[in-house]
Amino acid sequence: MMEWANLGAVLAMALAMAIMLGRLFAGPSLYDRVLAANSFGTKTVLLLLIFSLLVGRADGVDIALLYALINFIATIAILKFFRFRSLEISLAQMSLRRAIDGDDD
Amino acid sequence: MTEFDWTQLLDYALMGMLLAVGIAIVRLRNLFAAVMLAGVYSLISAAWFVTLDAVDVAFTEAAVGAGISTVLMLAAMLLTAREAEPVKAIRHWAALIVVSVAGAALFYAVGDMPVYGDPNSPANAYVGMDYITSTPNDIAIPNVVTAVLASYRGFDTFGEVVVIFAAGLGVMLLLGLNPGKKTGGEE
Amino acid sequence: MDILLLIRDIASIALLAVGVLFVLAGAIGVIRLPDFYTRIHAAGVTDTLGAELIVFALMLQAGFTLLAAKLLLVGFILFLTSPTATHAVANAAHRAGLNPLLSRHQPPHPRDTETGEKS
Amino acid sequence: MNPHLVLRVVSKLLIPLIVVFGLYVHFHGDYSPGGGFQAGVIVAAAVILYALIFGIENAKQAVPTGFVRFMAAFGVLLYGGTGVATLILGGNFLDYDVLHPDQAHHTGQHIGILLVELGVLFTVFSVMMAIFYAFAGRAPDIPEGEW
Repeated sequence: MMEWANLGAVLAMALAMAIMLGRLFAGPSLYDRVLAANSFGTKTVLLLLIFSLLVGRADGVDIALLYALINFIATIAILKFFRFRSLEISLAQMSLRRAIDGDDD
Repeated sequence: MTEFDWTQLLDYALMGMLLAVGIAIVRLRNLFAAVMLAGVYSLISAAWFVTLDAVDVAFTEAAVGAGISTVLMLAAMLLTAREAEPVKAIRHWAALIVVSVAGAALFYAVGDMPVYGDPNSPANAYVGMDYITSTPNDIAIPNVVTAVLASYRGFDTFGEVVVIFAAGLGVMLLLGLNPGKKTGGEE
Repeated sequence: MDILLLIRDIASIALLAVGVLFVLAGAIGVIRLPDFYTRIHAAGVTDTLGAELIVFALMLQAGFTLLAAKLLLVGFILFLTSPTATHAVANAAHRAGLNPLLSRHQPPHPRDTETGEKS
Repeated sequence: MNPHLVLRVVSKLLIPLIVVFGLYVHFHGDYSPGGGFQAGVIVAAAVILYALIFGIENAKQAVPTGFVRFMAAFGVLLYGGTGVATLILGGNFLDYDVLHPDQAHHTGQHIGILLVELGVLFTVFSVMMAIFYAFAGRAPDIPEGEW
């Protein structure tokens, strides 16, 4: 009985991942994509957890733990590096503007 | 052994998602989204490696593919364009022909592949089985992958470390570790 | 003893079912809702709650083992990172000037009311 | 007020956790998946998270570039040095059994694998940090309010 419940949960997670993938492809703005990617990572973590208990191999939990950490770092990196480019400012323009403004923080 | 193994449904789902993500990466023009999808691709393939019981590979894929390489590619993209250049249609057709021929050859070869997990396949039968049987006596650690990497194939791993070091050395020599300090005043 | 095991199984299945329901509802919300700020409601809130419920269900299955401790750690990390990442995405979108989809009353965007150093 | 207060607090909690997890992956590599390579990447990811949130200049104070340069070479040296040590002790190159007299439990193998993987960890960590510094350090650091 427990196995069937876990199996159903694993397949439901796969379904949720597929739905997230739809938003990841469609997402009009990049922030929709970031949101979908982050949520996708959370669902992958859950899938790995349930799967490793389903088949009784504890190694999957270590990988899920790593995912939960790595996913956060990747999300922060995308946000940080995207904001810079979202204003259509090139690198040279930005350094020029900062030189004119003289704000050096 | 006639009962249907329901967990293979998960394998099919993951492989289908891999295919969809691969096609989407090719179709996308926005490089930020492409890098993000490459990270998602690594995530799915690592999950798939877990279902195939290749946990060490999954660990590396998760740490390197989904984490570090995404960050490093984004950091490198700060210095380049954010949109891909459109490619001429004729080059698409040439690529399609090459890919079709290579894919047909691979499909032809699939017939000769051993069944997944077959203990009598050449990869598993001789040296692989030897490692598995002799690791508890020779090395006495439970993780065979670590035993093979660090002890049996220590030379190979040494070579890999030197390759990584050479790659880092190349980056350090070409770009420098403190680029802001030297060029900051000139710009 | 068997009764206890049965109760544990039933509790685990119930938690798992509720968690999966939350996660699926969030997924459907992300694909169906009209704009970014409503989607982030669907994804951020349900992900955290659903994930915690599923982790607790799995901890019930694992019993008092090292596995349960690792699951607790995963739950703790998800509990920290999931809302934080959602907050960061929403914050970044807001600062980038992504406007929410409003019906009639369109208040000025907060960035326009700031001291106009961004012209 | 700092625009990234939540991020700062949470990542201050997370960064030590990531480093400890990386060390767990390294020292538990004999028993569970993982090893020096993965551990190096994970520890580098922790420092990169610090650099993303607190700025690259602060990260360069925590992990100086000289340290990165030294550790990249030191890892290779540690790996090769383990091999030379086994040569001097009378075994083959990278034959760890001679490192410890306890032949019955293969303690020498344990020590050798840990040392060798430690070399891998140092090299991988420093090379990842070097690549990150080289690429992300070239663009002007994105100020607090801009992202």
